[in-house]
Amino acid sequence: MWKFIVRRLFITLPQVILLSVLIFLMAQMMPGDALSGLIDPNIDPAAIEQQRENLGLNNPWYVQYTDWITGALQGDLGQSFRYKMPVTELVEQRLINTFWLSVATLLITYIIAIPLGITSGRYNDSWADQMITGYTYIGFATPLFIFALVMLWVFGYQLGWFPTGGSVAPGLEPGSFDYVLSKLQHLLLPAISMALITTVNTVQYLRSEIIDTKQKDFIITARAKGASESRVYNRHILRNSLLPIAAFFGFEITGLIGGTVFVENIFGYPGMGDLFIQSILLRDYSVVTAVVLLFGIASILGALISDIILSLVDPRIRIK
Amino acid sequence: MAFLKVEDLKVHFPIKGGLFNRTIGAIKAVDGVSFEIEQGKTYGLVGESGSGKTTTGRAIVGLNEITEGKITYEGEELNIKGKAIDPRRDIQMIFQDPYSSLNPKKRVLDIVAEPLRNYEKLSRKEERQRVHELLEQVGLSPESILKYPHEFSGGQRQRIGVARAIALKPKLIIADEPVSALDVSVQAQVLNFMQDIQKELNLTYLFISHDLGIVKHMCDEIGIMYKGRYVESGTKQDIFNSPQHIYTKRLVAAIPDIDPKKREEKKQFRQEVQTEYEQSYNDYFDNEGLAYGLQSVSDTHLVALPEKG
Amino acid sequence: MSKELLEIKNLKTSFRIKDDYYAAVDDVTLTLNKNEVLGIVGESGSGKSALAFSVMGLHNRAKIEGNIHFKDADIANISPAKLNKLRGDDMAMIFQDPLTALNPLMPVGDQIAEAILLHKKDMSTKQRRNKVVDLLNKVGIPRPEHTYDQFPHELSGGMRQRIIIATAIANQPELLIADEPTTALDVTIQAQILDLIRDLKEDMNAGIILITHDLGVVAEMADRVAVMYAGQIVEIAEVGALFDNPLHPYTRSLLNSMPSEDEAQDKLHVIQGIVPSLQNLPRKGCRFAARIPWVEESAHEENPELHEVTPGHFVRCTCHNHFYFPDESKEEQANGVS
Amino acid sequence: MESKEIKLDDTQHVATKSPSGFSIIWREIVRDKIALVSLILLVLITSFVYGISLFLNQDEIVTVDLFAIHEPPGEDFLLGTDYGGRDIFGQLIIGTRNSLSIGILVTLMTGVIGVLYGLVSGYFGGTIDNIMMRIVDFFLILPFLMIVIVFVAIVPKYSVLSFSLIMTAFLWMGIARLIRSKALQEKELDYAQASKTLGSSNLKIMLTQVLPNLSSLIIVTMTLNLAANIGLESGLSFLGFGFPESTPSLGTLLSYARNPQTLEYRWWIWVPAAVLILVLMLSVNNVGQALKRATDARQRRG
Repeated sequence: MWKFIVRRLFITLPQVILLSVLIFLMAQMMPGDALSGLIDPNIDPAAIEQQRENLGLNNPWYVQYTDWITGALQGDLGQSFRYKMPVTELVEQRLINTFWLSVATLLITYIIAIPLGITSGRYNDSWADQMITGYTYIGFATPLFIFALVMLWVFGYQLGWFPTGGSVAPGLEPGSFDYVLSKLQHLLLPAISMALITTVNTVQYLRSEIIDTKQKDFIITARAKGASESRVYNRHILRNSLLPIAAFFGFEITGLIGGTVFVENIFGYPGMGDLFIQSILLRDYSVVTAVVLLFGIASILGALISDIILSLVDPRIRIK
Repeated sequence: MAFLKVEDLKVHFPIKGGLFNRTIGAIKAVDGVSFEIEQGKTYGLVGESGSGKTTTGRAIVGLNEITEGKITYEGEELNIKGKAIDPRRDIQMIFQDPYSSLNPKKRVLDIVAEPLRNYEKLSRKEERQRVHELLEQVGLSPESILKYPHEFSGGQRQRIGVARAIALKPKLIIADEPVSALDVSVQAQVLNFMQDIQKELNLTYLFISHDLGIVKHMCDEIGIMYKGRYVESGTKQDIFNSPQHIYTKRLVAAIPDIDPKKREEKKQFRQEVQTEYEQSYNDYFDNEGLAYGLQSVSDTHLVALPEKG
Repeated sequence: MSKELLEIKNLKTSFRIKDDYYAAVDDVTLTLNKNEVLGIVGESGSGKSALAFSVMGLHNRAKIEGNIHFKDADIANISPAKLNKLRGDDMAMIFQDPLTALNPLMPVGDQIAEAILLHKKDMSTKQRRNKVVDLLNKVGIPRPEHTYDQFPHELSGGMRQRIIIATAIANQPELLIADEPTTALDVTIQAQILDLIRDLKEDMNAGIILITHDLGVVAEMADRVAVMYAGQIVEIAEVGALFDNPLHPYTRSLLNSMPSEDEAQDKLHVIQGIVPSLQNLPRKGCRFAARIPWVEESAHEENPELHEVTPGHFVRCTCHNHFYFPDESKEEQANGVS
Repeated sequence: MESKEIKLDDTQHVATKSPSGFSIIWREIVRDKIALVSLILLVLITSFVYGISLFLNQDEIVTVDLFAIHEPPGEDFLLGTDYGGRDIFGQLIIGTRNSLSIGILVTLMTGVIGVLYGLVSGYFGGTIDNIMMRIVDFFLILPFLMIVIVFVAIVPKYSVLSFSLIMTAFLWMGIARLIRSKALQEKELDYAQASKTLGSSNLKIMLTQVLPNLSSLIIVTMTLNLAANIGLESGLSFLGFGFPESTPSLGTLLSYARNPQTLEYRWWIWVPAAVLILVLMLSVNNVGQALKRATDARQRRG
């Protein structure tokens, strides 16, 4: 197993390097200087060139790349020229907001997916299964941004049950109970909206996994041993079907990133996704570069986690 | 000059592993195999799973790359790396699984005509005519020409496979377990039919099988493989009447006898062989559990034994 | 009560395909005694596995008619709870493919232990583990302590089949059903597994139903043999009687189509036609008639039944009295039978 | 449904694959009422939208009319107007046409690239496959949406064509991966091996033997991808990184709802577009799911 994990890590490293190269190339295509954020990209090209020369930003590309990576490794992601502050500082609070939003979304996703998937798979072709399958079809077909808009319209504006923007009500003291409660209230609607859509994949997967496992020969062996139906389900079918779901966990992160861009934008939730869109619109490219880099690394780590979990739960990989 | 001569054939598959997924070893699927086949004869290659019998056959027809060794067909060397002279017109293969060996999306016409289209420039009419003849030759009605494989039974499918294999009038056919996926009654059908076309077309067979009963019925000469090496080879009489290698004896002893009266006798024989196997294991296998090189015990009979002295 | 362990009466097992029921097992009546091996031979599609699954009560959605008396129960009409008490305890099954029959994500030892746990609830975990190790020893696994914690994919085919057998015999069943136990294995391994089953039988004094397509295996193992064709038993007899004096045209054709020991015979006998699929079974008359068209129609019974020809030797249909191989003359045939 | 639980010993007599896949697909869709309705709906919407848009002038519709700002639905404007006084109904028709067109275009382009890439990778296997799949793995992990947005934002001379190229560049990997794993299985089957011994070249085997056996998978995947691509395009347009201003899309109409006023009080601007996207995606998905059932014997209903 250790061999597998170490080998997997050896794949991760080039992935991160490749990601950084890709982002570096993208940054080169942006006007101004997207790595340091020291130049206003909106002034005319000749002036930009002049400033670059003055700031010593026209070094050969490999020197620029090394400088950027060295800085990034030390936590220096350049300056935001809009906010006139280090990108790292700007990102910090937003990152925390997005982190909590993601945790809430994942939790709700699994809270919905597991019971629905199990019901649907175990009693397939019952009316309950048909209802659940219907839900997954609709969820699968509904774009997240439309659903989020409708949720905001209904629960935010029409019913007024949830706040319609921000991550916390103003004027509350950080750390107080009210503060935490307000935070929770602000992230609940976006999280539920996102979870209700993203969960359908897991439901569908769990359902077909259970139906598949039900037809395996070793289930017949278990019955022949005298195991009752409930034991066959709990010991053999569920266990074998839930393990691959556990491995899905890391990949969910990649999916969440796309979701946060939409959801944070619609709910005005000050997280990374919202920051990303704002920065692009403000042409604050050093921030854009930093956000893409961070999210890229998060995705790579997510895939890594998934593979490691899979190797832990599946003896066929574990023993190799 | 031998019709087909295999000399010291080795087919190794790399084992990938370690941290960088480098080649760290090799599975020696075929590890130094030599034999000759005479034209018009049926040569049986026998072994259990993992013995390398199928790999040997696939190497001859060009489906597996040869690591080392030489295969000569009518005096010409086959499968030289880089430039391969095309033996495929003369050497054809019949596959084990009658279900997966025919493309489910193709009609019988396209399946049987595939080799013709590759090697012979025939007009559509000529091609159809040839396919008709071939189907008749294997005992299928010409109406089958527009049907799809799933409309046939296992035995019929195997015949379509044979029709395809003989389309180019080959001289050597590698038959890889041609009946092991079929029911007993259908087996007989295919075996009989293989014997018929052998006579008709003067074919040579390399008959690969795990079933000694069938091999005994079909083959003139037999080679027995174990873990990529030969343990014994000889005529049918050599192998069945005086098996010399302990592995051959184990194989022969393991075949269930169709006569219930011989049950006790058979069981006793098996026990004797087992005792001999346990006591004299080292006389037959080297440190790695592999067979030794072949020594001849008669003109036709070769057995893998340690060199004397 | 007699010494019969299992008594099957007029069993009919049907499956629903679209809107109709089709009988994969039809009118099967047989008995199994203690310490007896009953071989059931047939080609694919003969219904032999469906029969085994019916006896174990493993069919989920089949319609089962008739009776299967085992101990004090009728498995054809039994509550799930009662069935689960019997299964794995008094009766057990060995499966064809030892790889798929084992849970890939569970150590093999635990899979054997499950069978014990389900029927001997008062055993401690440690006792259970010891018992499993004993069983592994008994089925000839070299390092039982080590093997206990291994997973199926780490074992060879023969070893896996030994695990399946250990699971089946864990609770000393009285009835053991082996469904093609050696089909997926190499010949030398097959011989070992068959020897193992035979030894275990002597040990346990159990009745065994051995299902196979291999006449050789039957000849080696069985005391009595039932030959199945298209869902029905066409012939049933003591093993010696069946191989010495096969009666039903199907049995005779089957034996003739095998390459025999003496090489004299050049051509194998070919049975005409193909085994009919479940949907295409003849609904009445002799089911083998279509494959021996040269035998006059009048030779067959309208509703073929099993007839006791000599004591203990049953044949279905009367056509066996008139059967001959097309390449022999009728007279030769007549002499041969008497 | 009954048949799949049946344990028969003659399973090998049952054909596992049927060659005439199209007739099965058709039968499955007709049997599945929801899929049939979806298909009909799809055909109706498509022909309606493409038909009507022939008579509409895109330039006229996107021209600002300051005398008709935020008109509610009425006689002059069937579905009212937006903040620039532009006719919503016209935008809806043109938008749907544009969204559909780009969805189809991107699906076809990613399909061709993905199928060829996956076929080569799976068929040749070994080191080639290893390298090709590492590349795919890397692309799949990327925060795709963000990278597309960045490219849309920085590409000079942005147009519909560059937009579809950017989408294609980051969307072909999924299908490539799927095709590769199936091709890997297929080429090991005896029929592909047999072709080699019969003298067929690799290219020929790949295209004439293996590819036909992947056709149902390709059709299903492309159908489902079409729905996903329509959703994605409208999503990007919603955020303002899809079609250029002058080319309305369904997402453009929805993006007006980012203004709370519009979201709360002027439903006619965004609700029709939302409904239309939903209907389109549901229909395409339903057809796709029915196709999937038709080609997967285990899930087939009849």
